[in-house]
Amino acid sequence: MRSHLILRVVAKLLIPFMLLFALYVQFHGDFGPGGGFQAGVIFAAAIILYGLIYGLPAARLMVPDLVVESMIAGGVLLYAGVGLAGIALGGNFLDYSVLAADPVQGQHRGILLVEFGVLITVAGVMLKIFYVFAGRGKGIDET
Amino acid sequence: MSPETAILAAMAVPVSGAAGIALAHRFPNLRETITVITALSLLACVLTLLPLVQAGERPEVVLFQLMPGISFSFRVEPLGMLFALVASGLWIVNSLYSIGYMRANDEHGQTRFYVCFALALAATMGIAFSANLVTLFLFYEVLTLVTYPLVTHHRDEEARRGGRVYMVYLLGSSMALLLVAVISTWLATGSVEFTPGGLLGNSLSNNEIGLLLALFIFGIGKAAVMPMHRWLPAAMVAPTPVSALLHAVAVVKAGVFSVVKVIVYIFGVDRIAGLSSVDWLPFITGFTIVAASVVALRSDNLKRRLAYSTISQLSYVVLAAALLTPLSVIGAALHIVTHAVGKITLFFAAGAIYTAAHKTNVSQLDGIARRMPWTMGAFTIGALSLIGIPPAAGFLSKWYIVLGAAQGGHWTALAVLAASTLLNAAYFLPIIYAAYFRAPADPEHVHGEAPWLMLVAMAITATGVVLLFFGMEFPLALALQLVQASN
Amino acid sequence: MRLIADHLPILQVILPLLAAPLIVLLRNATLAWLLTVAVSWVSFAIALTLFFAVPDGGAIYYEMGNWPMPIGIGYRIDAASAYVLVLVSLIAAVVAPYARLSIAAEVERERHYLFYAMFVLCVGGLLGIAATNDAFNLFVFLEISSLSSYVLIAIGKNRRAFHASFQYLIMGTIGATFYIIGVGLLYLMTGTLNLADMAERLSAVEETRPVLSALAFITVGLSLKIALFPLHFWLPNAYSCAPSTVSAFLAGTATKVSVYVLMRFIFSVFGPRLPLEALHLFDALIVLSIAATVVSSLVAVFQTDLKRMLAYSSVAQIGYISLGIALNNADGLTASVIHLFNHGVTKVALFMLAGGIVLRLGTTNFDSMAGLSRRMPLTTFGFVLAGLSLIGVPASAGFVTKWYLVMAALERGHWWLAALVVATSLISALYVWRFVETAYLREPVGEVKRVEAPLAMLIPAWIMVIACTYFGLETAYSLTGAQEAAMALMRGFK
Amino acid sequence: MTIVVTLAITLQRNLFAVVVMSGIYSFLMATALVVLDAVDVAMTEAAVGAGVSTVLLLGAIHLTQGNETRPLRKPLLPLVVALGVGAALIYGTLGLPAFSDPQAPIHVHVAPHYIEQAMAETGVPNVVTAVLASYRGYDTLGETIVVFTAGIGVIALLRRRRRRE
Amino acid sequence: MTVGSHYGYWAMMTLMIIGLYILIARGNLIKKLVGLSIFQTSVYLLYIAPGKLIGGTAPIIAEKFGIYSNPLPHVLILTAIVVGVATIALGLALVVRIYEAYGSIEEDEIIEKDSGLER
Repeated sequence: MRSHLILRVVAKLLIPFMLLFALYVQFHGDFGPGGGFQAGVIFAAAIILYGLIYGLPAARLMVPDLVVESMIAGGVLLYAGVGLAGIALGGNFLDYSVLAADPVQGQHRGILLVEFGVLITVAGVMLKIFYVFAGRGKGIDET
Repeated sequence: MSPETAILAAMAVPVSGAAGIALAHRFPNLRETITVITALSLLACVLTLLPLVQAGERPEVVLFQLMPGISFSFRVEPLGMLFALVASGLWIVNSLYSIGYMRANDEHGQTRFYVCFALALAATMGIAFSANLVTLFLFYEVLTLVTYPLVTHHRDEEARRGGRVYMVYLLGSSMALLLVAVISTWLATGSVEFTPGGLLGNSLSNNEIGLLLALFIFGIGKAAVMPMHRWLPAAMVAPTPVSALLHAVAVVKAGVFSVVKVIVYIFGVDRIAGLSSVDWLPFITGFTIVAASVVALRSDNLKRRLAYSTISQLSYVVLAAALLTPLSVIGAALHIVTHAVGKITLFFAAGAIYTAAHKTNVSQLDGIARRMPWTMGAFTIGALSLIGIPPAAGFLSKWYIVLGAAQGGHWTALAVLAASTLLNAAYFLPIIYAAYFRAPADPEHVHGEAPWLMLVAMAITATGVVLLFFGMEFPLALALQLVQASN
Repeated sequence: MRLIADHLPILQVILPLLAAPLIVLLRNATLAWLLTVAVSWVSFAIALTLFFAVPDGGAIYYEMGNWPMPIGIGYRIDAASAYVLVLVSLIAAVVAPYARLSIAAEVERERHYLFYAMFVLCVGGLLGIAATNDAFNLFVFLEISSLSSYVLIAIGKNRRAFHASFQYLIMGTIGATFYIIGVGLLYLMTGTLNLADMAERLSAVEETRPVLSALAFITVGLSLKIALFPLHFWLPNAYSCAPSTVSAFLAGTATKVSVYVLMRFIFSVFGPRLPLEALHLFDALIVLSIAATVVSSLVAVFQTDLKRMLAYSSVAQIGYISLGIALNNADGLTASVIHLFNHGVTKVALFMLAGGIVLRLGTTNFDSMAGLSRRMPLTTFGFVLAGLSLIGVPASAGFVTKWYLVMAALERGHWWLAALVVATSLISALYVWRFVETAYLREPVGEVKRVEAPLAMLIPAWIMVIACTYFGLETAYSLTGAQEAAMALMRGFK
Repeated sequence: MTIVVTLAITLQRNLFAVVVMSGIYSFLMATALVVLDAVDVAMTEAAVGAGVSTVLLLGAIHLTQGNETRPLRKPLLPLVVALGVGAALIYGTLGLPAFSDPQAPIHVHVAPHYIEQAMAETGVPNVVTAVLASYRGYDTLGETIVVFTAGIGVIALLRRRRRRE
Repeated sequence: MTVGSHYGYWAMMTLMIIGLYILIARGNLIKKLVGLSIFQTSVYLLYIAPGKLIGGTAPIIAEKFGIYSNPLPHVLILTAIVVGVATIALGLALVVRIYEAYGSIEEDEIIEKDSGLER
């Protein structure tokens, strides 16, 4: 796909907006449809598009495998961490109300955090699967 | 030593002995010494319990809960005492004999042999002293398992086949029938303890009792009541000391012992005496006695002949117990002892002949007494005891059984006893005749007596046969207690 | 900050799950292994604490995020769930130390740390299933454990494992979906997902049709997971091709937990609602169980590979468990609950020892194991002891099960059933004896030298072997626990 | 219409076409979900069904082969099984409360609490998000872990050795 | 898709039957997975459809609406979808491995090859 100039330009223009949209879906999830999972998928989609057009190595350069795998683990840790924080602050597991002085505020905060955790993991997994599948055919070694 | 410790020691000693034997596997002499010492100390343990039992006490140990309501426990009562004495006493002799035999025929895997032997004794003690059916069942199976390596000692195809039959009959019968019988007893009475006078009481109807009895009799395959007898000839592939152990000391005796114990302490002689549903037992045992004797008569292989003779003799015990009269029960208990001593002598002789002359068949024994006078002497005494001719102990036990039969008016039983006595004579006397009065078939085949250890063993048991005849009081005393316990 | 003890229920589940991402971050096999061992031991300790903390007749509750139960998701740990927690975490705690060498031999190096990640995930998932009180949450954790076990099976070098795992994935997913359909129907009838709440409201529902078909779907779905005959065909492939550690762990836990779920639904959730005798569910179950035990035992006798033989025997033993359920009386249920434990311990021991054989001989083919007793005496002897427990001879764990099964059958008046149970146990004696003869009574091929399995593998395996005998003699904990569990199941959520 | 597509999927033997059609199928499903007010679900279904799984399937096909080479198996038994399951389900659903019956248990028992209290308790107007992340947040944690498991699983299965053997 | 009393279920039933049929009847592993996903998707309707209240709107609280459809099924199905796709991904990874090991993704051929190397 080296030659398709238009594609490359369009992509360059498009991808930032996709990432932005991902964040929108993530944070607007409280008020409209959407949430961490969808956001994660869109986020990954952006990178995958980049990879499709500029080739896998480029994508790997942008988001290296190590980062991706850390994302996969990090998201879960973030989510569970919020839960444990609930315990640490004297509530039950996943009790957001104790995260802030005002319970509702705490809930809001907790929800944002966990949704973000979901985003990270989902995006990471999607990317990783893309890398692996795409890398498989060409026999690119993994780290 | 307190009775409790003595009871536990009766099992702990052989086990630790086995461990010692296993550790000493590099040094044969040390190993054999350990064996003998273990045997002696085991007898010591048993003897410490004897006076208590004679005094009418019933020392017991309760270890832990096998299942809710069922404990892993032991209680020493006269019958068990008798059995334990026979087994532990004969084990000493048998180990002397085995040492001679195994060395003379330099068998492989001797360590395994002695270890399993010791373990088998431990299991036997467990059976003898067990206080309830489940404990008994447990050790019964353990005995089967630890004797399996002995039966398949030679590791060849024949041994494998023999081992299979052995397992199928013993494990199969016990797992399929005995287990069900035990559980039914538990469901019927809410207990499995051996109770003087019988556990069942009136908890079961006539027919149910008959069914349960059948489950027990055929479930206890070690008693070799036909058709559960096939394993015994099959197990003849084992080395002769093992056969001696199986037939005289541990296995088959454990079988008949369990039968008698079940009849006395679970059913209760008086409870089932005269019940229509138990009539079949004397007949099937009687049939076993006669049929087995006939087979013995027609088999030329010496060990095989002895095996079938054992089958018929075992049914003597079961029959005696089944007659359900005090005297016959006494007879049963005594016959366990006398047959043990007599039969072990015979097997010792057979083994000696095999070791010295490498002869296995009856037809080869012409004139052998000239070369092996001691062996044949012992053989003769043993044979007399089995036929039941004074001054051999067998006569007395048989006598009590006959009295019991007469007391109960079981004329068929009497007829069976008479017939089988003739048959016994018919298959033993020719051997003795040939051995003493025929000319050797092969004069050039020169061989001497068996190794001295084996001769010593034989001498001991043979004299034992005679001594028992004169010194019958003390086993009699125990047996009497048994009868008093039962009513 | 409240007492940490209050949070044990959640820690029980979340600690293994948290270990997984940490392992992924560590990217180092040894550290991963250490973490796995640590986590599994800790969760075993927690499980024991809970087991003894459960008030008799009651339960320990834990509400996620402090949301009251039907609104939020909650854990409810009664005698039954605690029993399963102990079983799973015990087996995990024994298998984890064992895993290292076995995995080193059977899995490629750069996959090792991923293996441990999957292992802890599987443990966490199974624990979550046992602890939860929410039908849908149960499904989620079921999937966690299932997905990880698919990977665990296929992570080895054996190419048959890939297809076996795929089969398992298909069957497992169908099973899970069936379960979800059943739960959906129940949800539509009750409006709640909380098991206790569901059971309560079900008894108020008069319309039976959806409830009946829900029962059908849940039973079939779980039977797929349990590998209940005739839905078992994925199991032998999966267990015989997977790395030995995996076979050992799954054989002891995965199917067992699904059985627990089935019991939970049949007795606790539906129990109060439907006169279950009316459904002929139990009659069908009896038939299937008998078929399972007889057929698979016979198949096992003719296997030429040891692990495959063990796998088929698992199917047969599952037949005993379901039979206990089908007898539908206290003793029967006790029999199946205790068999969860007994068979779990026994099979784990056997598969662990088989793993040692794989390590040394490279195969578990019967021909190559001739005279094994000279090469690996300890392994062989341990195998025989555990095998006796499989047969159910006295003084072995299996005997206790057999006793209760026969008793339950006799109480129901099914003489023929009792006879069948003992008969099938004799068939199992056949295949165990096949091993005995091969290992002890046949001459080894090639030169004979001692190649005993390494201690790191022998010791855990032998711990289980000894457990087989111990729990056959001293049944204070295992049996009493099982009886309480059975009562808890029958009592339901009251 | 959805059904037509699925039938087409059954008959089609070119896997590429099958995948494309399953994508279409997901879109249709998504629209159906929108009709049923399940906007979040619709969005996810579109993203996942039409997006992710399509990509995955295409990737897999690209790594393996494009056509069903084998003839069909004997269709009778599967048909019987499938129909049997369907019948069981129909039997069950017949007894369910009528569609959109406000008195149905699901509308009266737990859900009302969410709709009425969510705003007050969590300050999040999108009830689905509130339930997803807070009331049933533990499920979502589980869900995340499932995704995690799948990701790590794929790595574990498909990762290559650094050095070729 | 018509929205009537039980039609939602009927449609779902048909989908489910087809999905299950593909799943069992086809030997091609990828096709099996497609069938699997259809089978799972069909279940979503069982949850979602009854959640709908006619005249209700998506459960997003706002002043101008009174009636909202039931949010709980939506949440459950969100989770179910994710779990589903996770399963598919894993299945595909397995398919790739199988193809590399056997050079085929047809179940029958794979079984033949295995039994081929059966001792």
